[in-house]
Amino acid sequence: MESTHLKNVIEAALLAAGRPLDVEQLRELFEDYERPPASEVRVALATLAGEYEGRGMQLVEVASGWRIQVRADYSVPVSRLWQERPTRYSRALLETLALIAYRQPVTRAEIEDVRGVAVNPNIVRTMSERGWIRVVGHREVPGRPELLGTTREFLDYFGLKSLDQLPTLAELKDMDNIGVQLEFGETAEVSAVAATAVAEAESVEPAGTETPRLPEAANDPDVSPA
Amino acid sequence: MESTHLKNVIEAALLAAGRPLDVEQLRELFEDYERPPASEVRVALATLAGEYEGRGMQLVEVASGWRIQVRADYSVPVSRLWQERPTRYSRALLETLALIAYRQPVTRAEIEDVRGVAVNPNIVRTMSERGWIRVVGHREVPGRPELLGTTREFLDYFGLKSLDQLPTLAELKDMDNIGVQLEFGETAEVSAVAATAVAEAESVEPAGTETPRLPEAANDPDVSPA
Amino acid sequence: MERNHDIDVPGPVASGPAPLQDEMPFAVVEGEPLTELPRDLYIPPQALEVFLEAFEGPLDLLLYLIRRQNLDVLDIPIAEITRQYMQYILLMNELNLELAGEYLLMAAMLAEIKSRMLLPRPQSDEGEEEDPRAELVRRLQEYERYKRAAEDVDGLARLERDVFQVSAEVVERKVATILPEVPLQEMLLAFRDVVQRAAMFAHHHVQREALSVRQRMSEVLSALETGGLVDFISLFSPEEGRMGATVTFVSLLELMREGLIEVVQAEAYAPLHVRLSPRPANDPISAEESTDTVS
Repeated sequence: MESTHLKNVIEAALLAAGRPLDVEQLRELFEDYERPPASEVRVALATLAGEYEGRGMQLVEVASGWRIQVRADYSVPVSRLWQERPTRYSRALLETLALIAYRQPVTRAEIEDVRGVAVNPNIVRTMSERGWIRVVGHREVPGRPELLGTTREFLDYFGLKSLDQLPTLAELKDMDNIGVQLEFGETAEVSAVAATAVAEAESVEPAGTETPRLPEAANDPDVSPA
Repeated sequence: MESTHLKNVIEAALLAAGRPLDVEQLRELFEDYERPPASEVRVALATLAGEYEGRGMQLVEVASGWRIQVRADYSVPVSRLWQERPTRYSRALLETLALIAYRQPVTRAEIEDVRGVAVNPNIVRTMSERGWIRVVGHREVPGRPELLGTTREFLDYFGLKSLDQLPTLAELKDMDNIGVQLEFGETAEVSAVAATAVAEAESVEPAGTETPRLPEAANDPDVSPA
Repeated sequence: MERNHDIDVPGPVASGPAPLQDEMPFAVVEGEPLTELPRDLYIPPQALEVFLEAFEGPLDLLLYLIRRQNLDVLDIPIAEITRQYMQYILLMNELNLELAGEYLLMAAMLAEIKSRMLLPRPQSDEGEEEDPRAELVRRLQEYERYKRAAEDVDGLARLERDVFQVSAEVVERKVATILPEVPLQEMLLAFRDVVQRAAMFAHHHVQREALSVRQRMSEVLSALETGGLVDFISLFSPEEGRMGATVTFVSLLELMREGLIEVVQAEAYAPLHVRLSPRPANDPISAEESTDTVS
């Protein structure tokens, strides 16, 4: 396929769709006989992303595919297009969402344990309606409570490709070891700058073992079945 | 105002707005102190329009202002974004198609004799539009009814080289589960490496992957009528 | 990490020179911290309600009290914190604010920890003393990390606030439909079923031998559809070999038998020609058309 044609079709489709499209969806824009291989589509996407440098928009990859969006540099003037202020979410909602995102799959009771207050049903409903969370199963204990998890739309909305990209969750400190840790930390800090760099590089893992990945969310569009 | 900045803000706003914006609305994206004169906005619009030449989108002026839209050249592939999921063909269609394949050239009346119900004209039209059947002649009886037959596209679609490759009715009758039988036929014959190679080479037909291969016996021209 | 142990630095929120373990003033009037609600002063309950609604629960309130004084979560002065916490609870009670049960539960828990702190600590199996505050500290830390995670999530560039999805108009939208797929097997099953239903098994039309002949019949009819004479020989393809020729021949015989075609010869030994059968004269439509085709 002629590369300009492919690039233009992809550009046109991403603009027309108004939602992210993955490589497979982009390939399906073509008839069987002219359908480009996924590798060509990826090259075209990379070319497009490069061409958008220094322009008003940018091409980014999020959980459910590629999306053209307003370049962050221009979001202030662009936001003047709308009268309403963007929705602000309450701390209660954000805390509940954070718990679901970092500890999924998680029950309401587990969220209540951490937050020390009952989960507000309206908050859960709001997040479900926005498509950010959903029931991913039931815990097999009496009452079979629902297990909540985040969705692909959640990742898309917050501009993430996968849960790995969530900000790092703070570490817990042990009371008994705190003194040791502090001393150790202070001497070690000076010794190895490299160690810090490594730690930072590794800190993309949000919560280590506590955060099971949702199969959908972790799903790399590149490896989706052809 | 720096012209690239102005151009990028306009581009970002037109893409984000989802509706046409006029020069005045574009000027209002800027704070008072930096608001560009209308003439500068127009120059920026003209520059943008020029930059979109040969791309997937275009900038056009409509009644209520300027709009970025998908270039008409790409509306066919882009329209596939909204294409309807296919519904399955009815049992009646499949039966009619099968009867035409096995008993061609055949009139509607003859199909009706076997099926016991009138042939739905929509079914015949659907199959004609798909290029699977066509009128091959007329039976010279009063009314000159059309004689229907299958086409080369029909054979191509089902991955057949000729109608001989269809199992006979006797074979069909013996099969409680055609799928199993056909698979048996295939594995039995895939003794030779060459046979596999041929099968793979032939599987380029659209339906090839899903179409079970037929027993080799049906392929053998020597078994054909003398 | 630093904020946990440099307790001497006053917190950013702390107003006035409140010494470390002093009770929390709920207001500062002319530089004097007020720790008790003046009896004669009316505070609209809504004001306190707003203040309390700023807390996401007892853990949040406790954390606020601790952080406000730059105390180490790992070494909470439990007696003091309990006292401050209780002041808020009493204040809320006094104002007849509806108090969530969780706040009272926490008050009870704090009181219990406080009393256990006064008693000799029980030895665990390993012979270590267990700090009665351990569970509370764990919960406070656990809550705090998600409280911060919530702030981090809120800080992400998100759609509708920081990020705008773009779209362009599609002026000429064409609705394309994907055609349904038909597996061959499905068609074969359909055929078997319809024939079984019609009990037509013995019929000669559906024998295997007929199939290639039937296909060829369709092809021959198509070749003749222009209506003129077609050279008999041209209907045969030498590359098909003897089998092909046989099939074509049988199909021609079958078509003649069905009255669909006729074979004509101008004179003896002249080349054979094939054409579609002339329409029956008694058919009005064909009679009309036949003038065009018969030449």
